[in-house]
Amino acid sequence: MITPSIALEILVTVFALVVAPLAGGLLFGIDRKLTARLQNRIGPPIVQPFYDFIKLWNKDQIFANRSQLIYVYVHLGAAMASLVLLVWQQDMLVILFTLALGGISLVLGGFSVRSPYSQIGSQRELLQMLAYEPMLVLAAVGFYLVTGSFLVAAVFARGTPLLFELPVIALSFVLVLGIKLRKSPFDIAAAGHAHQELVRGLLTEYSGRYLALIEMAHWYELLLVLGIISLFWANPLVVGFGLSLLLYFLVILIDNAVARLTWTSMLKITWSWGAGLSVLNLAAIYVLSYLGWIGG
Amino acid sequence: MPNMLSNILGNIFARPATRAYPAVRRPPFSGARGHIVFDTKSCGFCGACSRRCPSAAIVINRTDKTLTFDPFRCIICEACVEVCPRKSIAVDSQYRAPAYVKTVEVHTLPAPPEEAPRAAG
Amino acid sequence: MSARTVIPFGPQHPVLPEPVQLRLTLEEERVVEAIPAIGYVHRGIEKAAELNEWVQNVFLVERICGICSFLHALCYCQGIETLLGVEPPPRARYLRVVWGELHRLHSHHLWLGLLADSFGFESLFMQFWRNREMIMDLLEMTAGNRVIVSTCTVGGTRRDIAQEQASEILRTLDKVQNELDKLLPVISNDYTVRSRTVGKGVLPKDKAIRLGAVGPVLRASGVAQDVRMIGYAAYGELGFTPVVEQAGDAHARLLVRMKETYQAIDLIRQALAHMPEGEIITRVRGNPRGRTISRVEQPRGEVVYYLAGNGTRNLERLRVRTPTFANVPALVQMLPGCELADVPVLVLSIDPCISCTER
Amino acid sequence: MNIITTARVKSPWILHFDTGSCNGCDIEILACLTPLYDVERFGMINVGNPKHADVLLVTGPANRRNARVLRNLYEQMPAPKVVIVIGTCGCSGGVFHNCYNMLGGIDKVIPVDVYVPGCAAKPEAIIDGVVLALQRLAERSESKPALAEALA
Amino acid sequence: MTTGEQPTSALRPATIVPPAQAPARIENLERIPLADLLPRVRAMAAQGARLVTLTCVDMGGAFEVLYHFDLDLQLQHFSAQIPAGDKLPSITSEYLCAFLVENEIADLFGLQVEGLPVDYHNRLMLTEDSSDRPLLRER
Amino acid sequence: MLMVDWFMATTILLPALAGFVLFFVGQPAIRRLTVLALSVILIIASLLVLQNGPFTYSPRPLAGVAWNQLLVAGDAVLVALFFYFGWRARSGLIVGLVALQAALVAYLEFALAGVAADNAPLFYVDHLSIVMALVIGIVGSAIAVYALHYMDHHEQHLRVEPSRQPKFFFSVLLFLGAMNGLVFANSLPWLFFFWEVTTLCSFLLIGHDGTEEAQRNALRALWMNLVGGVAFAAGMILLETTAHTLAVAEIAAERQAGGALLGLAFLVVAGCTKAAQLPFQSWLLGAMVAPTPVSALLHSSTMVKAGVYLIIRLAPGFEGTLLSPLVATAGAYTFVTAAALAVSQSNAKRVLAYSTISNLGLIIACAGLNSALAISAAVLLIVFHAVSKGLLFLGVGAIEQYIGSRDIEAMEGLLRRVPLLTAVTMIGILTMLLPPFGVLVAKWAALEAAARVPLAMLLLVAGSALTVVFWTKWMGRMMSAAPSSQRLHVESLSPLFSIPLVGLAALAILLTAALGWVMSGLIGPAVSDWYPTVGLASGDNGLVSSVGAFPVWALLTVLAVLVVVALVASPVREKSVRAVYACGENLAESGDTDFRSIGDGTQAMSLGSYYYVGVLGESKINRWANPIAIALLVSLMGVAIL
Ligand code: SF4
Ligand code: SF4
Ligand code: SF4
Ligand code: SF4
Ligand code: SF4
Ligand code: SF4
Ligand code: SF4
Ligand code: SF4
Repeated sequence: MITPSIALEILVTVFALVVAPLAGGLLFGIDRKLTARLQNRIGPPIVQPFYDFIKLWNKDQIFANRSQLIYVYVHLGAAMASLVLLVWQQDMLVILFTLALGGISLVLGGFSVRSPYSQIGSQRELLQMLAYEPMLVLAAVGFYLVTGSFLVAAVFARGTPLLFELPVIALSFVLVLGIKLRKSPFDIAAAGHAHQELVRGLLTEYSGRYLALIEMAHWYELLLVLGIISLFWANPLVVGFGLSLLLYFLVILIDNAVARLTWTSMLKITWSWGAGLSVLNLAAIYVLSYLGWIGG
Repeated sequence: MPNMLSNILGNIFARPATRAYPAVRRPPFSGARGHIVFDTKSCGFCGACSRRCPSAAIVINRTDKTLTFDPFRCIICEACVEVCPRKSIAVDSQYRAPAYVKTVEVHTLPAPPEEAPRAAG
Repeated sequence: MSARTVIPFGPQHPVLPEPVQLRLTLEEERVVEAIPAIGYVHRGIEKAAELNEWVQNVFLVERICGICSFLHALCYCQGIETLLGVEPPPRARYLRVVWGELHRLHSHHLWLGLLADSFGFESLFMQFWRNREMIMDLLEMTAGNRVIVSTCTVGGTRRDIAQEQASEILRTLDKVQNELDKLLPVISNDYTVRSRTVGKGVLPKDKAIRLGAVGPVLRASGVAQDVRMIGYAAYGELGFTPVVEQAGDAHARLLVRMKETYQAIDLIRQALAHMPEGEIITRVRGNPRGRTISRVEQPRGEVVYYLAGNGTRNLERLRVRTPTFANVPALVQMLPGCELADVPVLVLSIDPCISCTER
Repeated sequence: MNIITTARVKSPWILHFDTGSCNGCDIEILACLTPLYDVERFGMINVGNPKHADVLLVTGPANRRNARVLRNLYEQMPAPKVVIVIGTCGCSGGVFHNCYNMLGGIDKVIPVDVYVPGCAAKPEAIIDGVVLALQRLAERSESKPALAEALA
Repeated sequence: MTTGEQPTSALRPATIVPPAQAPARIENLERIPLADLLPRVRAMAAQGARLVTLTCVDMGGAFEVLYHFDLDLQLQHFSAQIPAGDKLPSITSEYLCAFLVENEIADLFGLQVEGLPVDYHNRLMLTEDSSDRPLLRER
Repeated sequence: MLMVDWFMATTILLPALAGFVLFFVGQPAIRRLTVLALSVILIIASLLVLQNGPFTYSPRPLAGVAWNQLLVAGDAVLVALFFYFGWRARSGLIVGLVALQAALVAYLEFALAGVAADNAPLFYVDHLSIVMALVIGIVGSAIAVYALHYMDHHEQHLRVEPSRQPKFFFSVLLFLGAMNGLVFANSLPWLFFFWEVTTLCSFLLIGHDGTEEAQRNALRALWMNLVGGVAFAAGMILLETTAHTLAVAEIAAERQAGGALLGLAFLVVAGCTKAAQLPFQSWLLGAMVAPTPVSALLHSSTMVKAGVYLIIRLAPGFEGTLLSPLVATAGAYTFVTAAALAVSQSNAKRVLAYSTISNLGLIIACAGLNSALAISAAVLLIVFHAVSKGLLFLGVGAIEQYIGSRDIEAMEGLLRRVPLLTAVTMIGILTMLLPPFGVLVAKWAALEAAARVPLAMLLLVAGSALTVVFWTKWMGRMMSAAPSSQRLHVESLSPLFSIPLVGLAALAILLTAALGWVMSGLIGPAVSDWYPTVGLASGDNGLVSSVGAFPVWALLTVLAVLVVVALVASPVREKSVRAVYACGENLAESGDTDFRSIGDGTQAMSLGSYYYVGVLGESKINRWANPIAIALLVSLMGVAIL
């Protein structure tokens, strides 16, 4: 039985699934344009990612291994699912788990081919997950400490923005975004567009349609992470979205201002500055809520 | 990072350095070595150019009075220009356009140059 | 313990602009052995130089490498001039310095960009290459071509630099220097740049000499050797001090080249300021006879030509030892122990030019 | 042009390979990627991996050892693809015509679509060459049989 | 900015190659018997000389191999003759860096080198279908 | 009443009895028949228990002898045996520990007369016991069946003559019986008796192969578990003297304090030894020398699960005390440290071992968190971990018999070589690694439960991330295969192998699909027996916790759809296969194992996995990890005194 509320839910879901890649692709287009401008170039048109996508989709399908293809679909599906979960205002941890499912799937895809570059890329992607996963989970814990629930719905139910209580955690998303978007200094597993020793790391053996699907998953993931950042100022959501775009811009800026670091530096930075400071932020909340200064 | 930041932020507000080629074409520098042109009217088919050419791009047939020039072999070094006793060879500052097929120019005494498909090899 | 990884690094690889293979043996990400496999660009130029007439060879040796092509021509011409016993006119010697240093300038810009690219600093790469275009314009303006300038010839130069061109050069160099000033702090101080280069691929002084390293690699290890010190062309008259660094690591090599860009600008300014008027070429007669060694300092270091003539239009033997050829053994020694991520940085730190290595 | 053709023309990803050049043309290709020429304006990026590339830019005459590498790379590129030879020596051997270790032009190893002469080919000429190649790509893309042939 | 110390004494007066009385020849070239090669090379190494390179010349029936060294920008050369069919002793025990050029000589001249640490088996520069021993003079 | 007798007979006595029979009967056919029959009986019995539970039960005296007197006799036999083993091995440590333990038990039994004084029922089968019985019955039987075939091959391989299998199956079956007894026992002394029987069985099984290493490791397992035994006995004495009861149900029913709390702390330490928590992990790792079914048994359904069972069982007794957060921290600490250690292992069984230790740490952490949600997570984890880990061990053991190695490095491309076994093993990993499978659901619940215990939460976060690393790279290793157009050749397995393997694999997936039923039918009641609220319940989409929700079915559906879509959508054309990128020097003929290199020669491409031994190696970590672990256990007791 389809009640109006379920109908609305379906409508919103479909809307999210359609709009997210469009917005994500566009944001990547803007990213490339902006990067070009930072480098004193004109850069590609903003819709360039879509040209790339359509072209890739229509290329001859080649692959090294059939099993590598399955993981692409799981990767994309997980990215979509985690976005839907976010739209449904579900459990933050489950959203992150689903995101991780997609990440693991991509890694497995890289491993499934006997290719040095994709395998080393996968090893490094694992390290990247090791770097950003804790920060994300800590953010979820932060949400919980402030709202008393892991459900995203609780964030919206709360009047005041989370940013006031969780400023450092919000900032740690610069690191998360940087890693997720494969930006310098953390583009160690498969650089976005700069070249590196791993060719294209774990994406080396994917081509054509499969690369396009991975690209699309990337768009969903971008929107997902931006969406999570928006939660730091959920009422009104526009402000949150502005905040997320601001962090996005910061990430692009950093990308152009630094060299790529090695995986050891990445782990050190993310665990000390990212996770470490996030923990301090959480500790502060523990103390404050213990003192009864903030509810939770 | 702060060191680079000032550079890239400066770029954002500056005009891109990009030349709008092909929309806007810069005129070549005077004296640019674009491509080689022959004036067969004055040529004596002496073969000096052919002997000097480091990439064997010119073939002179003295009996037929033909000069065969392979633009896809020429490295535009100007050696032939320098060596030609009759100043029959000159350099044009415009570079040669890319092509789908390689052709050779066959110059004969009175007729204008004609393009012929390049012999294999 | 994990199995060792043995992988091909090249010949086609995005961080290698030229085809060469390093067979890397890794333990996880640590390199335990790196053996080069070359021969992907070997053309046979030394033989072709015997088949060509010696006059034609100027154009051939220029194409041993398109990056410091002028300096190959210079080395060749100086050698032939020795064999023929001719001396180029003074103005030509100064012109040779100008073009030679313009080449160093563009080549170092090129390298600085590529190194930045090798450690993933794309915007830095872009800045250096943007600035490099100013120099490329100077080359095209003065020589008629951007990369293979073909201005050096036996007995002098083929083109002159007119007064207004000289002032254009000076104006442009001011701009180039201004841009370099902006990038110098990034090169020397930026945290990420330092973390990718400082202490990487350390080559101590005695090892550098023993391994036959040349050019910036040698100077970065604290050896004050630069063939320009012997004063060929007009260097003897211009005053010349080599740029030296002590650390012997990738960062030292970076600094040496960065500072040499300033040095090159300075030398061009001096050469233009002191350039005598007059002829640019001495007419040469006869054919080379006897044998000689000619040396020139290229952006990547010392290039050595062995020339032997027998009085005919064809040389008996032309042997070219290029700087990269000399630096490869140092690279092979540098790599073991580094991280896979450092491989591109270290490979680039010797500024490899495979095309001239293999000729 | 239909949307697929448009996308193909607007998104040429390049693989650059040197089979024995002097570097002259290679650095001009690199220059094309940098701010002054910025071919990313046309959606071009240097992917450095045959599996991702649509356009193969080859420089240099074909070195004997490298010919097999070139063949391998060409094989690994998914269709539709075009090959552009940059520089005189890749067109015909050029100044290296009498070098013993060279096979001559690239067309002796793999099929070539566009020849860009010049020693070194100027960045403008390289851009012209890519435009020409894209025209051919578009024609093939529009005429289905030709494309099918290319894909085969 | 970190600056290394910069020696200033390197400036020398202009030494343009003097107009030579043809035929030109190589200065500091010493012909040595092959047996002396390794000891002499060792002595150069002990002095801290840099090995510039080796040059092989086909003299028809024999090879001449020149060893070029550099000591503070001064060149010193040894020349040794190897009859065709004989083997050239490798100097990699003293100068490891010679492995490349020795392999190259083996490759291009077909002159066998003894004691190479990495032997490319005549496939450093050349490949199956390359011409064999291309740098030999046509006789 | 009759049924209850039957229950004790089938679940505890029958396995032990069958074990004794097999000890004396050497015929393989009889052995097979016995084990198969017993397996079926055990499974049916556990299902019957489920259907009839919960209940309490005290058996009538046996031929006039009170059961408690039998217990004293049993204890004496055990002590004698342990003493004999210690003496035979010239191990002063073991002899000392046995003596100490004997003294403590004697003090308890005679001086305090604790056993006799209790009027509480001997057995108390509540929902938690039922869950455990199901795990023992189903997973344990699967392992026993698998062992039938495995041991044949094993002895063939080692050329064991005459067969030592009678002894082996004696220990295995006795083990299963003892485990059932352990989980059903209400009286602590009885529990202790079964506890010590499992110690005995594990000792016999670890030393089974008789090699020097096996002997050494068996003795290590023995003394470490005897340490646990001593702690257990001491705990009982403390409880008897302060709480005046040794009935588990009574101890758990109220919050303990003072000496009783210290007693609980001792029991927790005992649990930690059995669960191989840091610093006692080495016995479990040493147990790897035993034939693989033993490892499977120890890791999935018996032995170590006894340790965590005890702690969960007693958890309500220390709820709200300072002991809780400390237990949570200690468990979480083992969780993260063992996960880190697993990353550095290339021996597949050691990876599994560390993963077990890590997961048990998580279970103990949940027990320490001590809320309804946390306990739900713990029980969930017990169930799902048992199935997946049992499957993994069986898979790895079978793989080892196939390829002759248990090294992960040697498993490269196994999916092509031994597709069925690898696929089954991979299901084991996937169900340990990926959401929305049960283990991950449990992890999710644990994280939500931990969010208010800062240190534990942090450790859990780090441990989860590390867990992803070691599973994924192992799995990647097995999948890594060169492009090939060859058809897969599926190996043929003996049904004695394929049934347990495929059965457990199916179970691992189906249990997740049936998570709602598992939750409401098994785990929910097990928790609500002891906690006022239900921490986790099945909702419309999946599970709902007090602070979040996990839409299990939605995700499971999505996953299934994706795999189907991928299979349908991907082209099969052979000509679509291309050699992998090897920088242009790929040698297509070699199927991507070689490339051209130095001097145009062929060079084998070799790819090693990463282990980060320099950072996470055992010698690096153990240096600081064990002292910290000891400090944590000491503070555990310290806190109890406070
Ligand atoms: S050198 Fe001049 S005159 Fe002689 S053939 Fe060539 S073009 Fe003609
Ligand atoms: S310009 Fe040079 S290459 Fe071209 S034809 Fe003349 S001599 Fe030959
Ligand atoms: S220079 Fe940089 S951008 Fe260009 S091919 Fe090399 S790595 Fe790629
Ligand atoms: S060193 Fe490099 S840049 Fe210089 S000439 Fe040789 S190949 Fe060219
Ligand atoms: S360093 Fe060598 S390979 Fe790289 S761009 Fe320069 S010349 Fe080419
Ligand atoms: S065409 Fe000329 S510049 Fe280009 S690679 Fe060949 S020789 Fe070099
Ligand atoms: S069936 Fe398989 S496992 Fe059993 S003995 Fe034969 S090979 Fe071994
Ligand atoms: S390889 Fe396996 S079957 Fe053989 S002895 Fe070892 S454990 Fe037993």
